[in-house]
Amino acid sequence: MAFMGDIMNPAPLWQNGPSPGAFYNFPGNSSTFGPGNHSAQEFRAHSANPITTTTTVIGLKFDKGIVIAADTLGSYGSLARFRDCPRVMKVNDLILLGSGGDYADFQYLKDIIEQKIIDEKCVGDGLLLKPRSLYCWLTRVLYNKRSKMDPLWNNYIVAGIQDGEPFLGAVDKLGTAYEDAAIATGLGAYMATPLLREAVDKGNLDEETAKALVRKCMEVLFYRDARAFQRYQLGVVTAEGVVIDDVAEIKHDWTLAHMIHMK
Amino acid sequence: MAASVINTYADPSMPEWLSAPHSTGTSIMACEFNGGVVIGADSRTTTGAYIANRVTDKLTRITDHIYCCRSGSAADTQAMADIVTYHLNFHKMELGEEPLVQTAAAIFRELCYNYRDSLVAGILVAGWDKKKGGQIYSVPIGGMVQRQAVSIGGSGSSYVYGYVDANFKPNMSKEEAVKFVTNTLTLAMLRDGSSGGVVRLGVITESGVQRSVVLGDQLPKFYEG
Amino acid sequence: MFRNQYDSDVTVWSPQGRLHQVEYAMEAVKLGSATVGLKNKEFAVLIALKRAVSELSAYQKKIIPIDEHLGISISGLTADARMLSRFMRTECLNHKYAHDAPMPVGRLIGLVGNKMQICTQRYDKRPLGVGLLVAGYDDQGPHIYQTCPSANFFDCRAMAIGARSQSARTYLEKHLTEFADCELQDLVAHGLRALRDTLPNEVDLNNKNVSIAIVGPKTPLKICEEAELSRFLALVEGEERRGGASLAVGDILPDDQPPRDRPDRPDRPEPIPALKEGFRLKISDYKISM
Amino acid sequence: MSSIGTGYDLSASQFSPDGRVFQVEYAAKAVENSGTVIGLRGKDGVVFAVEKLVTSKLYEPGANKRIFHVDEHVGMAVAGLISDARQIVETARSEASNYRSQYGIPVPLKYLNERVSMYMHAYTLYSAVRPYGCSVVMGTWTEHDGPQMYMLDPSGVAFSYFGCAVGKAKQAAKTEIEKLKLADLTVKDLVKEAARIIYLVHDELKDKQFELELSWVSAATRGRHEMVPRSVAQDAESTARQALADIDDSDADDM
Repeated sequence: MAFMGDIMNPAPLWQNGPSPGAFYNFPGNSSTFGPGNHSAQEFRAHSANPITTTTTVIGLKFDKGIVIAADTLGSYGSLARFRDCPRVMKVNDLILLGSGGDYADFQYLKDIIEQKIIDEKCVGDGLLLKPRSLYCWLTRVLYNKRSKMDPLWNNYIVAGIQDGEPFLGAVDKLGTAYEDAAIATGLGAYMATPLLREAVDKGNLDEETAKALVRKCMEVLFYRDARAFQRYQLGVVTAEGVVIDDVAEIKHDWTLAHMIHMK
Repeated sequence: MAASVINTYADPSMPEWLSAPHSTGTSIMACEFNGGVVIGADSRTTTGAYIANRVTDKLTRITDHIYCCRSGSAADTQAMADIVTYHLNFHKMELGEEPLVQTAAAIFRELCYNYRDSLVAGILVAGWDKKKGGQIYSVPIGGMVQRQAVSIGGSGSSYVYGYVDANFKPNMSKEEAVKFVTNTLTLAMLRDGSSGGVVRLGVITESGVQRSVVLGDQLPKFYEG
Repeated sequence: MFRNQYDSDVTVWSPQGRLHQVEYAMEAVKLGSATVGLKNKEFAVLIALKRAVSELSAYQKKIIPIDEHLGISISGLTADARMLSRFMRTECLNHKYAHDAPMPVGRLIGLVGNKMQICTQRYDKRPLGVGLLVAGYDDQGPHIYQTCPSANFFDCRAMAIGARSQSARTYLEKHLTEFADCELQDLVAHGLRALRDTLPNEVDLNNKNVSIAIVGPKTPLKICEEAELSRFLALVEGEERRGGASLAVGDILPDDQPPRDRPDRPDRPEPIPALKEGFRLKISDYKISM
Repeated sequence: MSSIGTGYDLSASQFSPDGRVFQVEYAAKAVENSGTVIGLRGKDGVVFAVEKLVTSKLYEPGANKRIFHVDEHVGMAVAGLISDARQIVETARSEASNYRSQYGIPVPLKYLNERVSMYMHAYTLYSAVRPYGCSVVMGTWTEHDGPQMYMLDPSGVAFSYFGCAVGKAKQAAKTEIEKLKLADLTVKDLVKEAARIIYLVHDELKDKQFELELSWVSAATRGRHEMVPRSVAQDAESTARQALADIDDSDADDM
């Protein structure tokens, strides 16, 4: 089973060079550099699929900041099992983080990020982690985990203020990362992105318009995503700081039902 | 050996239910009331369709004020309960006071998460501590943790989510809560072939735990048409 | 053999609560030639005096670039400094790799301090015999830090370390209030004057024995080459010098060390920096220092 | 110390004939040479004050601190070798962090104290290392347990205190602290008292310059350890200076 050692210890990027993720002490890394001495016994079949899952998370850039939203349902297969799974998280006064996918993995990473912020507060030099830094760090963590065949089964949206400018980026479970003015994950990628892009292309989005649009997207998703839920969180980050509203409830509209002629 | 494990996941011709995570043959429940928590479980242990034990106790003591309701593999959950008990005893020694329910839940979660690919365990951690009173934490397969006012678990639970949603009230009296738990578990046991036997109960309050059992022939009666 | 029975190991406390080995390591810093660091509201500047070991050797490098936003100037054992600079470079690279941003200066110094402390507490190690002046620029503006072999470090407005650096510090203290608001040119000029004060009368600064590094906003660390060096040197050329180098070598004490007498070392010559063209000291004069 | 020079005082792993470990006592000496640190535990929180001796004008004012955050809810003030103390701070931080990740809640100070003391004690057992040359004071406030404070020695011994002082002028400071009715005072009062005591015990002849560092953790800070806000600190300092001037005046009158 020699080939398995190779899975645990990806080959160096170049001759005698570092292997993917060998540079830094990321969560889930063994602290040692270079190829470790994992034996075959240590090998486990790694998370083949997510268990308790959450669905879409949406992020939209407007002129002075970013708005992000996600509902609070933790699904267990098709069972709507946990109805209070908040997954829009204030990282610090500059960053909002939203997550979709496996909720256990999100909790795991959330604890680590929270400790990162405490560590930073302890240093007490007044410097704050910036969104681009967290975005980069997340990319490294997620890519590292997937390189060990043990991905964190999540999509993350990092929203924040980078040196005065709004920043919005997404990272997926493979460590693929990109920045955009409008991002939606999960089913939202199919149904919300077009709505968001349309508004972005028109330009001049202000906070209220952006919020209204995101709320509209949450409503659409509630109608069309079987894993969506009527309660959701909405957070806004601007230069003034981070605000996460109390959990809001979608007002559904079913008048459409009358259009169908019942025989 | 490890190779076979991987192949289970890699083989596309396998039916999904074979490799899907499953909680086997149990109905468990925990419910907050105004002075603590009530926990309950059925008593059936199955090996396939055979009932290996018809009077099992799935409510396991962690400390005097913290219990867990176990579902999933009996071996896995027993081992985990033993490990957490060990941890908390040690922690109690270091701390010189009773550990918190949250602490117990955090250790269960840690185990569940770190070994999520090898353990089959869905656990409800319930208990009482002087910081937050009666609490319930659900630690399902996958290793997340969530505090809930009422929680159900195990294969039987799927049949009674509606009953629980319809009948749970915050701040019940102890008697109301005990009745609610007994009814819910009875209903689950009636519809889930892998659950059955007696209903075992525990009431955890500041003064500790009070255990009781409702025998199979004394369970409340419901529509059985 | 030993000066006293408590100074043989770094793991031995003296009855007065002192660590002689650490104190001796602090002395090593004074063997290196002087270097000055200072900053205004935007820029941090390092100015160092270089020595040549012999007529055939090049001038010893004193300023080591660490990252685009950070450089160090060293005094003491060069090899120890190289070890530290390698560590600092690695940390900066790692931070950039993981966070897509330059390492904040203060945090890097914290790591260096913690690394250096380890070898002040173990039998099988010795303290690093080098002092650093660190000039860096980050979101909080320019920084000058000083690190010591005692693993202590200080956030400074200006500082000088190395042989006869007391004279430079005297100059810096005297002009301290002027630095914050002055222009970069004037800042460098102040640094050069401070450095010149450490020289004996017969020696002067020239573009061979001086190194200047500048870092600031949108200004990646730049180590000035000859032409630019000459321009800076011209700023202070021909000025009347303040009474040459004072012989006082008393170094500042870390605030956690008890006051003590300056160890007298009549047996050891004051190291003298490389002199004017055509006048160099014998190698043997340098056998102790770098 | 009659055993000085007998050779029994050169290693932490060696007892002297009369049963003492001199290296640990010598390490404690290093602490006594440092600026004074006091910790006061009042009704609703804990206050730290440090007399930070400033040995050069060239240092950035307000930098090079001697009060640290260990976790959101725990503060640590240190006396002695600052570089040694930073290692203790690091150890405490990682203990606090480990506790959080294992148990999902902030570390209880009692537990943290136990762990850090064990760590410091370990350095008094072997000849290959030396004992730490620092003492630290840790404090916190929690809803459940109220204010708590511990002081740790280089020997690895730690006690819980209502008021404690360590460093150069610990005797004088202790005398002053003993006059206070700590259990009745709020952190607002304690900040003033702490500033006054530090100004009082500071020896102007021996140590010219110093900076006063103040921090607190209390019900009012919602259990977070914070540096005392500048305005409050300045207020406390000017009151302290005034009190000192008054004493000088009355001394002059007596003559």
